[in-house]
Amino acid sequence: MKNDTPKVFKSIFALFVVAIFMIGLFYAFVSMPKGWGVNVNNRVSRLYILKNVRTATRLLDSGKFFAKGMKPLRAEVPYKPIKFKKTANLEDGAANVVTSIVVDYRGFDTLGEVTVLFLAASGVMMLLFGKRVKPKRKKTEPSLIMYVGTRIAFAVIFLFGIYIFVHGHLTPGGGFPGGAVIASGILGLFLGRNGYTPNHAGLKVFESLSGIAFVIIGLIGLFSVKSFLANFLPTGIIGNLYSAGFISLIYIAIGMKVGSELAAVVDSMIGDTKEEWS
Amino acid sequence: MRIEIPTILWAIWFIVISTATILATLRAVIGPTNSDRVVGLDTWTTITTGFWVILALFFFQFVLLSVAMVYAILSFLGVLVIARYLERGL
Amino acid sequence: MLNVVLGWLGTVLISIGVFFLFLGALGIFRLPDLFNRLQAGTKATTLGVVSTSIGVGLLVKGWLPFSVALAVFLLMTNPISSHAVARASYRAGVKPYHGTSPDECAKRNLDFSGEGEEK
Amino acid sequence: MIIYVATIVVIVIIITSLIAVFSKKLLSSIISMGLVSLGVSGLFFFLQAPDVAITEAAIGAGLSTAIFVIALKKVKKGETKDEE
Repeated sequence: MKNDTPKVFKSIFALFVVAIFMIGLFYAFVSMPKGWGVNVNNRVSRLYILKNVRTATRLLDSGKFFAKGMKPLRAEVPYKPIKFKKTANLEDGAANVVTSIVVDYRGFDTLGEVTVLFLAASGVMMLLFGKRVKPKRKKTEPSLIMYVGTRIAFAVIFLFGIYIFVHGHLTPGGGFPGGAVIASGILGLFLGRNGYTPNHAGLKVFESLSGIAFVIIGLIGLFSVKSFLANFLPTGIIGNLYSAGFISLIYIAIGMKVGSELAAVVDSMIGDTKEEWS
Repeated sequence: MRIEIPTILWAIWFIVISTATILATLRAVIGPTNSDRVVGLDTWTTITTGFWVILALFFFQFVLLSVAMVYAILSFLGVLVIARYLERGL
Repeated sequence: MLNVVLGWLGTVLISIGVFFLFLGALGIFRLPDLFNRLQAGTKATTLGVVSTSIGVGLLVKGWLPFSVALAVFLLMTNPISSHAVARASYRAGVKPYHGTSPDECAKRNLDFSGEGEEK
Repeated sequence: MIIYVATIVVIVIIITSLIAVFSKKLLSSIISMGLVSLGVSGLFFFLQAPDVAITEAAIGAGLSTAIFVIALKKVKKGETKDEE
């Protein structure tokens, strides 16, 4: 194939495409457009959910709870309408109530989910473990268009995955979809070129470090607030990027862990291995 | 929103896009070869991405645009995987 | 004034986009063979979805950067996937429609393996 | 207005899931399954649960389809006959 275009132009074009994405996504980082604040009153829980068991038992024992339905419990927290980017957080929650429940109130359960995913990934890797061999039949090489296209798309997809799990407490999404999107980008790299291998040591280090970071954040909560995976950071104002305490930290850890695990699964499934025990 | 869009226009958009989705689904179902099914899948996902963008306007929530973005990314990779399988390059 | 102009511009763009999405689906249903269908299903729907997302960006204040990013992503990836499908199905032995003439690919006896790859 | 669109999506889901069960070719089953996943994610989108919609689209439609196709390749490794 004749190649007339100088290499500089290709690089400039790729830089241009990635730059448009960077500008768009970073604009979304710094400014919250209009449609964000619409349903916040429905998406943030108004009631303070009692994390203190002793208070809850006292309320239950005194009979207020059953006598008038939910009313006495509701009366303890004064009702204020929630305004986007103005109201201070009443609780540990985020602008996205699903994230608030999944990571904060039910954080231990999320640790269990991550463990389940880790076990599944190690099961796949154990099943397909073996020595790397050359494939028997000849594989078709992908064309130049796919090679360049997947490499440009990888940058965009990686950026968007990071956007999803960094913004987990503001928009729908979070660690698991973000990690899956990142792993899909790495799958695209596999499709673009035959014989692509990622850095295995890097994947291992990423996965273990992010898993350790999750537990360490929980332990900091245990030693400072007397409860495992309790929030130890200020909660800020609803809707800001630095708002929901430690939720974004945990989501960054989960995103890196899920992404590297799923990438390792894809890698071990796509490579040709030969069993060593047979 | 800057202007109020009349209801009849919403209805026309929804009806036309639903018809398009059904046509693409039929091609994905009855396609004689596997390649035809992949083409049906590709078109289906593209049409549906446009549909979700319009729905983000209908519900007026910015967050739903990012769902459309995820949709576009994942459909692109899915079609690419099946194409690589068809040309025996995987 | 500017708001009204931008709003109607966005509405017209969305209408054009919806129309072209429908045309793409119709082409995919009616055309005779795979390569024709691929052409209808890629060109028309790419124009449709790009026009739709830019129109939505014009209609609401502050949504334009993200919708332009979405449009650029679709403009970039849709041709790649369509190219991959066409190449794969030609290699897998799908014959073009008998009215397609001439079949340049068969005439030139193109070698598909590793065009332009540096080894 | 939205309820009719949701009905159409449900019909599409039912048709494609029937194809996924009863089809003879494995690849067309996988493609139909991807369509089912995308449709279900759209249904979550209608029901105002965008979190679940994103997760369903990312896991079900993207990675799950890819992993099924790769597994199909691994199963049919020895064969050279074209399946068309």
